[in-house]
Amino acid sequence: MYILAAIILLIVMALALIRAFKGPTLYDRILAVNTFGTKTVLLIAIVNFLAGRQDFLDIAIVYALINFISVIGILRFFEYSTKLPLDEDL
Amino acid sequence: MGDLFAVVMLSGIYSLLSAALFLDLHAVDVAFTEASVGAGISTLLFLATLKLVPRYDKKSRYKPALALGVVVVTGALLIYGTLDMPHFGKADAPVHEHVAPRYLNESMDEIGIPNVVTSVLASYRGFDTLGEVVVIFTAGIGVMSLLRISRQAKKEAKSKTPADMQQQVILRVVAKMMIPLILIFALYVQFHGDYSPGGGFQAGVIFAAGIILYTMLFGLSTAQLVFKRKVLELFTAIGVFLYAGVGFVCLFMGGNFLDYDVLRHDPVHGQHLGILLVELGVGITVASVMMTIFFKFTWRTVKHKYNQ
Amino acid sequence: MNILGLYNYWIVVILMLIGFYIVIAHENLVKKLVGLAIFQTSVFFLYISMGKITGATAPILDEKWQLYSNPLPHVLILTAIVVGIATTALGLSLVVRIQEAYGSIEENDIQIQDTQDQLECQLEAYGIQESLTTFDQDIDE
Amino acid sequence: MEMLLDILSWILLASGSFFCLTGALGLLRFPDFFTRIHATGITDTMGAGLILIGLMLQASNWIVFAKLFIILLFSLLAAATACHAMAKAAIKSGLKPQTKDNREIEPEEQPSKP
Repeated sequence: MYILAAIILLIVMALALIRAFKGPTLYDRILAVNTFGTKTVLLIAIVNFLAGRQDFLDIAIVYALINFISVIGILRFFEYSTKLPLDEDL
Repeated sequence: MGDLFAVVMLSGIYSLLSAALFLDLHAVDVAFTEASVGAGISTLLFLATLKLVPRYDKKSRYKPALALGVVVVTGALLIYGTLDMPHFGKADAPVHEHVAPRYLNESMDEIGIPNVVTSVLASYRGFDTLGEVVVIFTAGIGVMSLLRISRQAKKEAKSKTPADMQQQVILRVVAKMMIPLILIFALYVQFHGDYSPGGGFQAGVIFAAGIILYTMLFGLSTAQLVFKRKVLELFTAIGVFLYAGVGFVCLFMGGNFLDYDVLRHDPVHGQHLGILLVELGVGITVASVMMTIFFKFTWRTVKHKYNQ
Repeated sequence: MNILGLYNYWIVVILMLIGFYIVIAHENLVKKLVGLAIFQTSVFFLYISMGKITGATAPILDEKWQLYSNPLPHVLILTAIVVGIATTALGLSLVVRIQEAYGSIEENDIQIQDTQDQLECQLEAYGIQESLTTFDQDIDE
Repeated sequence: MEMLLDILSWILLASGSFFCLTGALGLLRFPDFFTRIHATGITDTMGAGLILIGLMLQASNWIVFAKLFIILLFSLLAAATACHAMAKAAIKSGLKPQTKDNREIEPEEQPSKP
């Protein structure tokens, strides 16, 4: 059962990867990165159970954290570089 | 692909994926590090750089045929070189016969902590790790001196720095709830590194990531009320000092450099204490170097915006 | 003769070559750094895949398990990753400075500007005051 | 009891994977950014939640259970917030949702390309 879930998650990740390559806007790519990240968290949790040792879930937590932070980072750094009227920002 | 943003994002995905692969190859500590460092901090640094450089690259004028040729020839040679290598996953490969059995069989008696990676990192190869910490320290100093900002520019920028992402109210509230959890998790990783994957390197990066999240949402000047530049620079040095200091204390107490056996009456207790202190030193240095680097890059973007 | 058991090395070689190609074929310095990161990761994979033993588990000791993968490559690579990010940060700050000094991060533009400066210096040394407009046109073509 | 837990967790895992798959199909097939974020944002949270609860039922000791719970809490918070932030940033930057009237307008690469 774990294997089935893992395979489906891999398919989902592949689909997200296709979207990340295709774009077309940058936000689509960000969305794909985010989806990919959340699926990786699940995949790691499942792989833990597959491998028979359940004590490596810390990595999944780190993934969830880092994924959130990097999405926020992309938004933060991208947001101001598209809009040009600087008076608004400063 | 001409858009560097897309390039950076895809490389972030690559890091995530490679960390998952490390996990599958039984390298939990490495997966931990790659997840926090490669996917987190390095993506953020690339993005910060992209604010300062043009977003699109120019079409190359060269024909890539020569490069492709060089690459293919190199590849063919490398693949020829692998033909005599031991097979993947074999237990009797030469790599597994020399030092590793000793680490695996005797570290429990000699050092007494279950995570062999931590005991090798901090105790058996402690001198090596000291070198790595010094490398990180040096890189931090390099970035500091390369991206130095004059006091005048800083003062001007400070008065005009916006509170970033002001309009994302929900994000700010949720992040405010999450940042303490991130910091506590970092401390857990730091001090539980003896028993589960983790340790100073990872904890430092996670701690820095929490602070970086705060910086991105609430502005650099707010974050620097707590983490002043001087304090950070001091802590960068304190970490290395703590690490090397433990080594010298061992020397004074009659052992070898970084030989923790002599720190307490019982060698195993001594090892525990030494590893704890050394990992703490690593964590402090890594966290403050990462924060310093990120702050420097962010200062540049603020100044850049101001100059335009 | 079973060479299919070597597939991990081939993956490493392919990744390495992708990184290598990006580094030598692209002119954009940020792309070069991304290529360098890929190259670096391929080396990490080489080490880690060498340390793996089929049927073993991660090197965190536990009574239930007897066979562990080799912890030594893990230690080496763990520190290498953190050092890698430190050097990447240094490289990125160099890129930022180059952008500020030359106004471009394309290798070609930088080289053109450098050659031009050099030539001007040499001409000045020989006492020739000619302008370099013809040279500029050559470069642009 | 064991049997019941197993069956329950299998059902949860299967349905969670199903939701993830539908979300990914939506991500790939839907016409513009806002429909895509709608597809993934909702099913991601649902699928992740179901899969994690399914794993929780299989946890061997309480610390595994607690860690899975933390991941669940975190992904519930973070996924929803990140989706909201993305949609908001996209609207702010001038990306318009595709409607009946402007269906012909293909979403393009950012116009600032030199």
